[in-house]
Amino acid sequence: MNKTPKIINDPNACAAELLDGLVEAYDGAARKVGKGSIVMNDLPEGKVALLVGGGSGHEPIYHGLVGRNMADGAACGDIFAAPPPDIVLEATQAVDRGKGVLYLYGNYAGDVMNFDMGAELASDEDIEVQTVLIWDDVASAPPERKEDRRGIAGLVLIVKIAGAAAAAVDSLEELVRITRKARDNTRSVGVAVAAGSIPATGAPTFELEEGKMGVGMGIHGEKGVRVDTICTADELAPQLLEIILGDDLELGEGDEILLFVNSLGSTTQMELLIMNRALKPLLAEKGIKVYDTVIGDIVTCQEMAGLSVSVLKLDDELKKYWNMPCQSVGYSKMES
Amino acid sequence: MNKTPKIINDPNACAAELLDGLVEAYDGAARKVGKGSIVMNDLPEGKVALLVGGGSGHEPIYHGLVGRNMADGAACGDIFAAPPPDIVLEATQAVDRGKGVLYLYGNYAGDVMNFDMGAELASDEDIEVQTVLIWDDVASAPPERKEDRRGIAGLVLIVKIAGAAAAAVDSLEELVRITRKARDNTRSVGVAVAAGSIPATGAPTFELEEGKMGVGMGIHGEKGVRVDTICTADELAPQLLEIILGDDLELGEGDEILLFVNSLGSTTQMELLIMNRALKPLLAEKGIKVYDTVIGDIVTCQEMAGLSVSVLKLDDELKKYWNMPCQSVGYSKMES
Amino acid sequence: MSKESLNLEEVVEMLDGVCDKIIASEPILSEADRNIGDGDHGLGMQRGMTAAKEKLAEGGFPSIDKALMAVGMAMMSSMGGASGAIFGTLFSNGGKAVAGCENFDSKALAAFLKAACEGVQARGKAEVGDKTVVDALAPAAEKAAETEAAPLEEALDSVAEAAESGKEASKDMVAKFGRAKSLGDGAVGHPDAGALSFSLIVQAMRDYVKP
Amino acid sequence: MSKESLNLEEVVEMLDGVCDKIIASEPILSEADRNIGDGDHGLGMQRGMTAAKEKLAEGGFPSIDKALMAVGMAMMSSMGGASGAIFGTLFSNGGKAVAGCENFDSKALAAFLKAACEGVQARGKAEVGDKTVVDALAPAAEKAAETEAAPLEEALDSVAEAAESGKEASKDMVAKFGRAKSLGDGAVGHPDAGALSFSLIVQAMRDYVKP
Ligand SMILES: Nc1ncnc2c1ncn2[C@@H]1O[C@H](COP(=O)(O)OP(=O)(O)O)[C@@H](O)[C@H]1O
Ligand SMILES: Nc1ncnc2c1ncn2[C@@H]1O[C@H](COP(=O)(O)OP(=O)(O)O)[C@@H](O)[C@H]1O
Ligand SMILES: [Mg+2]
Ligand SMILES: [Mg+2]
Ligand SMILES: [Mg+2]
Ligand SMILES: [Mg+2]
Repeated sequence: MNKTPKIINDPNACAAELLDGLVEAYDGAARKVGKGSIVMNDLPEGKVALLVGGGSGHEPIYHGLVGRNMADGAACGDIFAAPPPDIVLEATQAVDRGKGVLYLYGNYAGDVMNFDMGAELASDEDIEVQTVLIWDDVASAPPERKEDRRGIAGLVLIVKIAGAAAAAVDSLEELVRITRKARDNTRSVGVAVAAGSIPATGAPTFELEEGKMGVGMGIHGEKGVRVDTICTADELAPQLLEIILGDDLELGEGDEILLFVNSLGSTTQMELLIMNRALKPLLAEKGIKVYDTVIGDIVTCQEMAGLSVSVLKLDDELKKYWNMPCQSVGYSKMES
Repeated sequence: MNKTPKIINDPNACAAELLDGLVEAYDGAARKVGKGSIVMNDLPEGKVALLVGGGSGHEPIYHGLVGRNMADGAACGDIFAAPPPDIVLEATQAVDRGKGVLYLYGNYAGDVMNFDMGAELASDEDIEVQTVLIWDDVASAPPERKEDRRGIAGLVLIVKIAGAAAAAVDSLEELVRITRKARDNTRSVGVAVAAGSIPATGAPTFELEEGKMGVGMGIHGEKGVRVDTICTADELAPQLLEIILGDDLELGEGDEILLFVNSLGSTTQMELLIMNRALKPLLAEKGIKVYDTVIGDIVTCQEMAGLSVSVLKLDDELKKYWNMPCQSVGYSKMES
Repeated sequence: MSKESLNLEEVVEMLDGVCDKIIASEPILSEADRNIGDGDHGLGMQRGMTAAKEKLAEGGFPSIDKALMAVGMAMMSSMGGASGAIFGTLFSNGGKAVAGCENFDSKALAAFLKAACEGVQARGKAEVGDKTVVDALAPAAEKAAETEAAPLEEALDSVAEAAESGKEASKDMVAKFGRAKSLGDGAVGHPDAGALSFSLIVQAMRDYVKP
Repeated sequence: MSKESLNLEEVVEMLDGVCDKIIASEPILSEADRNIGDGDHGLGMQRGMTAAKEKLAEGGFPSIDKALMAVGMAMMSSMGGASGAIFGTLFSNGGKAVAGCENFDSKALAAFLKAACEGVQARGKAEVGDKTVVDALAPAAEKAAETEAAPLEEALDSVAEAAESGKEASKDMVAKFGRAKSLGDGAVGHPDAGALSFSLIVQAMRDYVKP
């Protein structure tokens, strides 16, 4: 399969250049820090800080979630590579306002090792760091082994809530508590129908037979639940919901959720909307009420095709933080 | 070239189904009206109404721009086809609150004919209708023949401002004046590197030799300025700016603009950011200040690859409406 | 069949045949539009003619003009796009002009095409030479006026031929309307998609009368 | 060349050769990662080894351990990803263990690999059999301990062989760490990318000593 032609410069400089371009997109509200971080300007003294991060190439996440009532900063790695410990440290130092820093990122071996090393370096500098790992991908391990699950699109909902909470709470512990609750209430599952490509080489990120779909496949092509022949949206919707609702998050009559239908890259918004159309009656049947729907391509892997469905179960506290307005390159919201 | 596999149902029902899914995405804030319109609920009596519309398949535009402080409704056509007059009429009747309706849409023969017929039908019903055509694509005709220009991505900025104005002004004339100013202050140019496909047939929307880029090409593959070999982002940025700045909108030292870098579909946000990085110093060199940058894939043509650059020259009035918050599936913003 | 004139029932049957022909021609019409436009003309016409076919099947038309207008309205409201407006207007305006005709003969054909052409030009502002449906429609209307006195079979033969050569002539034109206008010289060599549709429509009418 | 032991200058030269070898192996390393991971391992290693090569060229190392640690630090801070942490730790921890060694001989090699392996396992929590770099590193460290008394050339020969068979053994393993873990059985049949990198590293060391 011929890959989508790309408009870039040096294929090996994509991560560095997109970070420059991202900082520019904030028009003075954020700045580049050190080798590879983006940090909001004018963070008030005494603010509990929220730091996100991960590999580049999945734009707008994670670094595009830096913003007002969103993450205070992001530590950015090269394409598909977790940020090294020194970048994590630089970002930590830049966002810290004396009240400690929450690291919030996806549960991948590389990210965990590098952020942990960053945290060790930060603690040498007397900065208090706590970590909440995002592991929303129910297809990646059974519920008893949550710590083996990957972080995928659900992160957008979690970062939004954590970002709002970070602007409101006055202790790191409180932020950790709220963020953990949001994380524990989030479940996602994806389906891939075509690979993206690695900018530096043009090589596909994984192999998937034409006409096939990887149900539960991760955004780098990690193994899912099964590989099937591509089916219709109406046939796929119940399969995806079954995987999510079959997990250990209690969801039923009267529960309120956020629903996020995410494109992995080149899957069109037309398809996301058709999927949304298929999902809604299935949720309604179970008495699950969708409080707010998010449609977009926010967690991507280059021009990968496929989509994911995420749900976050709300309670009054989470709803309060969800309702706050926010502004970032990757996700913005008017006050509800 | 193999096309991106799509997750849909009946390939001939995409437009109808995505509209259902779009309405669902508003979670009760909007409803479907008649055969093919989406209209906000709870529009206050006496509100000047803003109606947008056009063919489907370009999601999230136009219908995804319906929202709070955005368009009040949208008349939706089938894939790549302007909405028929009866749909325009149904939408018009549903958004009208006694103060008249502004039609704001892209300047394509089909849209103009159908919206004009819709306006005729509406005037039979004693609804006052005014029209502002969007013709921001500088590559499609010389400045003396603006009425021959196509409407492309600049529409997002124009609809945002018009939507905010429609929520604030108290006469249709005032809304027309502001919207015209926004329209007259907007210029765009696009570059295509690969075609999207027609959902019903899978056929590409146009032919473009591999490795080539259509500079100034329209979102359906309409002719642009020239066809070149794909170049780097740094090489392309000055070419696109030259086309925009060479037009009849005076832009120089001290002027403030909105900058919108839009993906036509499968071009990644990574590339948009790299393009943004290339554009900013060129604008700074000319003393042009970017007040706000928008990055996203809001004006698309299925999985078409390529991007467009739009600028909107601000004055204090336009800035006031830009700064207002808004919420829609396609574009949202926190108060500035 | 080969008739001097058609009654209401036969007109409906003929229009049904027109619908079938256009529906079956979706691929070549889309292909024609792909060369010079956005590639959806066949899909739009298919949608319109499917809606028209349904309307025709419902029946209950009091007169020939109403049947023709019903086709126009069905196209107008189901297609959208440039061609929904254009072909909707073509059948609606043309139909209106044969109000009072008990039979569809060469005179009615001429009246239909004259009004159809006027309506389309009023709606779309295109002249002959602008690479639109008008390039097939206008010469067809002219030819129909000339052959008003001939038997319907003969008239439709000449009209179909005029439409066909008009469509062929559109190949060498530079588009001034629709999406093709932005192509400039790029569209030269390809016929206009709408002109092709129209020439297939009159061809199907001819084939009904003279199978 | 073929030496009993290397002085500082030679160690730097050897490490430079390791860098070249890995940089040149980018395609096969990425390919290995594509089969079981996200396809970027070669690119990460290339980035790390390019940074290390620059550091080595700057020179000014007071001792062998500092040169080895400099490679680790350069990899750690330029690569990111799982392999940045793992290979950075490998060279940094290994380097620390040869502090005080004036010459890099078989004993130093054994100390280097033992500490490297301990560091990597402490960082990544992987055991032999989990389909990671540990599957090549652990047997290499063991073999080095056994051949501590042999000439460097001979020791490196056996160590390279041990790494190579460890890498080969990883083919049949089910991954427990890194992106490959989600593949389950899907990764069986492919060697671990990091294990391949490590086996190329010791191969390059051997080739320097015994060209
Ligand atoms: N202004 C016009 N006057 C007459 N015919 C027109 C005009 N604009 C477009 N057309 C006709 O419509 C055809 C295109 O129809 P279609 O592809 O269905 O619509 P769209 O251009 O909206 O995709 C053209 O080939 C041409 O014949
Ligand atoms: N926990 C771990 N312990 C040891 N080695 C690991 C661990 N996780 C990953 N690795 C090694 O890292 C390699 C992958 O490196 P690379 O592709 O560069 O990083 P990423 O997985 O972040 O894309 C694997 O092949 C494996 O050898
Ligand atoms: Mg990686
Ligand atoms: Mg069209
Ligand atoms: Mg068309
Ligand atoms: Mg990898």
